[in-house]
Amino acid sequence: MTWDQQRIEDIITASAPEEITYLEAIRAALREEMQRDPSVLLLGQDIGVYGGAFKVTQGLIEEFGEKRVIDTPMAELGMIGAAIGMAFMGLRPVIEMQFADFISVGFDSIVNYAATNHYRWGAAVPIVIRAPNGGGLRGGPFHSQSPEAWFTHTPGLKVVMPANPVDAYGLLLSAIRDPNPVIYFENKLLYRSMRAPVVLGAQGIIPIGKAALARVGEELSIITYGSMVRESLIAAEQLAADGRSIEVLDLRTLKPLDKEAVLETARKTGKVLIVHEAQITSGFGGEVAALIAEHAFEYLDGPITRIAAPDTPVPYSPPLEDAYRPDTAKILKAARELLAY
Amino acid sequence: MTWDQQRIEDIITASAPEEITYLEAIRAALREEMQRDPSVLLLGQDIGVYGGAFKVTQGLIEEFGEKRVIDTPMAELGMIGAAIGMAFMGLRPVIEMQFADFISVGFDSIVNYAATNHYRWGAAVPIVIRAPNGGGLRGGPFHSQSPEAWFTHTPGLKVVMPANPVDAYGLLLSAIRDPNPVIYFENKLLYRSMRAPVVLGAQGIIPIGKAALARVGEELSIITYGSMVRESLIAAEQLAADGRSIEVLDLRTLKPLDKEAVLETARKTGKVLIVHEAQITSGFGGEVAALIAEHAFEYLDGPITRIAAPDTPVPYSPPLEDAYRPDTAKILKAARELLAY
Amino acid sequence: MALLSPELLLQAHYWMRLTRIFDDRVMLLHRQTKIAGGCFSQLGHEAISVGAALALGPDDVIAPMHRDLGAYLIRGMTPRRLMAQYLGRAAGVSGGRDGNTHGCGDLSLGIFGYVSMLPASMGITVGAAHAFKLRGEPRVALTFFGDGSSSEGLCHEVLNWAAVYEVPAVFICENNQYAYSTPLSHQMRIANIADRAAGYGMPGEVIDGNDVIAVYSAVQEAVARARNNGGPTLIECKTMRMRGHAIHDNMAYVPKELINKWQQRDPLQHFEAYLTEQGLINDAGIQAVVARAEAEVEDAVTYAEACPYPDPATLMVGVYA
Amino acid sequence: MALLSPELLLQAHYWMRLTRIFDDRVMLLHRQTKIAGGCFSQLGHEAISVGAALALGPDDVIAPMHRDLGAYLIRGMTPRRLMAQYLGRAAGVSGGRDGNTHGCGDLSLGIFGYVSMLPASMGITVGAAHAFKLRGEPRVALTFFGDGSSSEGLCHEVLNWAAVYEVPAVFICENNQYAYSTPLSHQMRIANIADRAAGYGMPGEVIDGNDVIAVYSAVQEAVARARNNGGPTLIECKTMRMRGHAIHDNMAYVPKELINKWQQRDPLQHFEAYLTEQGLINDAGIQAVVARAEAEVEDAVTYAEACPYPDPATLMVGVYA
Ligand SMILES: Cc1ncc(C[n+]2csc(CCOP(=O)(O)OP(=O)(O)O)c2C)c(N)n1
Ligand SMILES: Cc1ncc(C[n+]2csc(CCOP(=O)(O)OP(=O)(O)O)c2C)c(N)n1
Ligand SMILES: [Mg+2]
Ligand SMILES: [Mg+2]
Repeated sequence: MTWDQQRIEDIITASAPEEITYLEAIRAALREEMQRDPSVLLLGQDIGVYGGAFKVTQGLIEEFGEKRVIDTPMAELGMIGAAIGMAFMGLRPVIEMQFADFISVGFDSIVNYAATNHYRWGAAVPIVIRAPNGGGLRGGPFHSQSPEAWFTHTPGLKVVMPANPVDAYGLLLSAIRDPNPVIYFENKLLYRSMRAPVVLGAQGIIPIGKAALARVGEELSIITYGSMVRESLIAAEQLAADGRSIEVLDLRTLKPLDKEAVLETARKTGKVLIVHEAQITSGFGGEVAALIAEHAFEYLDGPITRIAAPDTPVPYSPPLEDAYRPDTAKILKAARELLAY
Repeated sequence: MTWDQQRIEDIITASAPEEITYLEAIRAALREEMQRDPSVLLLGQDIGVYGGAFKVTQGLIEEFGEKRVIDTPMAELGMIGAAIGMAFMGLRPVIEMQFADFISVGFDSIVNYAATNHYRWGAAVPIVIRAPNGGGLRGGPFHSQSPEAWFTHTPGLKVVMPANPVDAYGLLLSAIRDPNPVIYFENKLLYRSMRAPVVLGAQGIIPIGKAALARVGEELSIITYGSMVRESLIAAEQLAADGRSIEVLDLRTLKPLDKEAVLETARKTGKVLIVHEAQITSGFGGEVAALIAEHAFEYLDGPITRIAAPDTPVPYSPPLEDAYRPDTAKILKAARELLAY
Repeated sequence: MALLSPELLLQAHYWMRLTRIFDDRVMLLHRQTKIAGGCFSQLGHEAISVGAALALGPDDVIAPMHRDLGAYLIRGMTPRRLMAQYLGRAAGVSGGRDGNTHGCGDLSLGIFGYVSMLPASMGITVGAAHAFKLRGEPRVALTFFGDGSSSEGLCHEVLNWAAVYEVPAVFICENNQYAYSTPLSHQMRIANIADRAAGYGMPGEVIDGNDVIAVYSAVQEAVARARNNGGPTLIECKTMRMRGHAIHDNMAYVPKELINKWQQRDPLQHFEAYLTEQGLINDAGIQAVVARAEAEVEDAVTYAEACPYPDPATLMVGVYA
Repeated sequence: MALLSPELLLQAHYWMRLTRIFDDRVMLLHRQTKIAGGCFSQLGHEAISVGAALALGPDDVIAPMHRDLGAYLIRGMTPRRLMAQYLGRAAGVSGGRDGNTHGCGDLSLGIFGYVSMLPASMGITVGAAHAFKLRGEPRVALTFFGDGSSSEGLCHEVLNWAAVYEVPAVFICENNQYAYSTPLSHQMRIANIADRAAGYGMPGEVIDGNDVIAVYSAVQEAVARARNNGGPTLIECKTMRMRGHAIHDNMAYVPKELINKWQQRDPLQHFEAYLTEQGLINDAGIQAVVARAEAEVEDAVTYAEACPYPDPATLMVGVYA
């Protein structure tokens, strides 16, 4: 397919967007970028013939060949280092971590090389690291993590965390086109459980650094991202049935954070509930709370409240994981308390 | 020397404590623990004959021999893994990272094995990782970092960060005796630039998890830790000259955090300035701010303010590093603004 | 090659059967959605974990991985505890905190639990062996790693560390032709992972991982060397993963012929034929072993299914010692 | 062994002299407290970086490390820029953001800057080489690593990766007997790091790192092989670090005899004796080279000292591209 044909197809698709899953949206974004830009290539374990542990890259090796969909040995630190070298030579590698949990093994290449390089000697590092994160699937302590806060603390990285198929698609386009290293957290629970009509092609792009109001409300702001947006929206819906008006801000990008949007919703409602799937202590919610407590202090009508996982590894057994995991019920409870404050 | 002799010496020492540097305090704590407990041993690069990059372990190989002061190959991930295995077999390894900055290379062994193990199958991991951190020494981006926030987010770890020789000594005793993995951040700038009389021996122990009021005041609380305690105390002193009363809380332990102490000082003064050397975004200050904004909300008389490094790598050149680094002047400025609020 | 007593041979047979029957049952329970999350099959690997674990002494320690069920069993982790673990029950080894054989450690049995990050157990193992060396104890530490794990940096750091300090450790590479879907040809340009041992200055050996006698003999020799201050050994067991990487994987990527070839060399059938040939067992004897193992597994399932799940109120317990 | 033209030999001599004189001056400036932080000496390593860098073509890329000053110079990083870098000035390669040769990269010169975490540059290098391979470009990527770095997991991952994908890369191990204070005997139980190449399925070679002709020849051969789709090579240069690890280190831990032994084999004196013997240079010629190099370094210092420090207002600039 030529570039022009693709554009035409896009426009057709755009006019009547298809319902696709979150996972399909990611795959579609990879395809879109690989078709558009021959320098885009994929690296990861089992992403070729097997199509990846979650089948996100299924069909791509057939379409783009072994030189652009590269099955790697197990060597995360080396793989990310290699991706940086490829990026210096003009390629745009998109890495799949088999699970976000394994990013700890490749950690140094990310936080010390990829993140600092442009600042130090001006060479950009356009790489994307796709990290399937999150629990609720009985994956246990090492297949359920949400380690975004390690990366939001690291200058030079960008961190995105889409909450729906539209953003999954559009943010991946942006991430691949971005000249900086981007950690793209994709939520495993949403992979197949969430569908939406997605405008494909360039029109579907979502800018990095812009939050989205997922629901407009007046009395309380839920500020959240990733898998917890859906839970929060359900909670807001239920509260609406009780006649309460809840705003839900989906951060979409954690770094650079859309501070304006955060402060605006906080100032508007005066009550803030921050929700994330990761453990609470030193989680990204702390940063959001701190910003509000400093810059929207005068507007606050109640304590800034956080709902997040407790400070334990993600447990495996269903009753434990359910107790561990933030969800609509826990959000509802906290929101009601805050509304009553 | 027998145990009893040692005790007697301790008591003598305790009655007239010697002035020693922060670095000497660390060395003294290592000696104390190695004398007391034959299962304590040291692992690290160049810590033997060379005495370590900063000479913290100088003399210890002569005193305790090669079996207890082990010069390792460069292999941080393996070294920390090995330390865990030693700990399972009843030893108490104390690891020296040559610089805190290199902890990223051994990251996975810490956050995924050491931290989760007791929760998963009940085997304790009594290891200490000493991580010389901090800037101000023109060390550049890779010899100046303060990466504590990566670890405060990880359940199962303890994180301590002494601000003076007394705490450096007493917290290291506690860390070595603790049955959990403890990351012990020791500040390089304080190594030789800070002296104090230190009570040696068991009486000198400082418990993990307890903050200390470094200065009592009424109008504003500076909550800080590590190298910034000294800067904050100087600022408080200068403000006292202006007739202002500043409280300084030295957290000492970041994880588990002494929440009571944090909330108490916030409730008391109603104005909180949080100061740390690490970069601001997603730094540990966010956690402190969030706790206060949630649990001391009604007591606040002003925005919770953070003074921390900007979101860049630690730059090398003196004018850049000076601009980067939080210091007394920056603390003073923020404190005055907050006092005037 | 060490001469194995008839008792030991029959023990090995029992453990291999138990391993296989337990594993088949786990697969079934997973299909019945009684086990949540992922599950790794042991099929084809039974000779390795059984042969290796039998070669250890009671004070030795072991860090089994995800295809080493036999080692857990031999070291005294009961089918009941293990089944409760698979079913996420409070009585499981990890009390429901970790899944399948992850986190299945028990220091009183000399077993280290593993994490998913491969090959983290190699680090733990070399440290335990180092502790033995430092204290002059005649104990050995043993662990396993896959062909896939051999590409990880940690594998290198640990093998070098073991050699530098001459620690009493035995490293067993289970080369089962694949790391998940990735064939050896995408992982390395050498014929034998054991050949890397020379690059560390330690002995390396390639053996038939489907022959429990070969495994036992090689490991026993390595263990004896380690115990006598002879330092570490790397043993590569050639084998084949006979099911998908994990239960959801139909391994369409594996050529049929390869599976067929290795099916001819099934470690259990091979061993039973040998035992029969040697007159150590007959069909009835085999049936008796099968029946005994099946009964144990049945008992374990009954027990585990009756066990309560962990109490959510205990969620925060045990993060710290 | 490749035959080197007289021009090339004289070039090599010039670069080695420049490297040494520049390095001596850096040491002096540090003692004069004009350079802040740490500094690594090049003494004894000049033949390696110079020999290797000269063997590359203009489109090849290189990731020099902390003892490879000669490579930066040869690739076109001027003494002025480098000296401004050492002095932390705005005109330095990293604009004062990074210190000494850290972060001294310039893609227009085909040079990758390094980070302290060793041996991170190996990862970058194998990736660049992989890019050449994927695009079918006749280009080569080359990097250096120390004996100490050889123990890091990343070294293994990268060498294996290079072999698996048969990328056009050359890896040069500078075995200078020590990693900081740690002698080889505490780092490995083998005689030659290059022997590990066999464990990856790539050629490995041990050469005299104090002989610039040997270095050039070996690297040239490896580069030619890489360029002709022959894949990667590991070359181990035996040498000795003739000063402390960094400037503050008096290396009391190094036996005097070892230093004396290697002093006899100084790469520059050795090479000058050879050139003289071959009639390619005489004392006056050497003096002329020294004078030229000294003038360049003097000019660089004058320039750098006159350069402004970076403006603190630019602190936040460049974190993102
Ligand atoms: C560091 C790390 N990266 C990726 C994974 C995901 N993963 C789990 S098992 C596996 C393949 C392991 O292959 P091998 O080591 O050969 O063991 P096998 O399963 O074949 O026995 C992969 C890639 C992991 N567990 N750890
Ligand atoms: C991952 C990592 N760990 C530790 C260090 C600290 N360190 C800096 S140089 C060095 C020794 C390096 O030895 P080698 O690789 O032999 O290089 P040489 O300096 O001898 O040329 C060490 C331990 C580091 N830079 N990176
Ligand atoms: Mg395998
Ligand atoms: Mg060296």
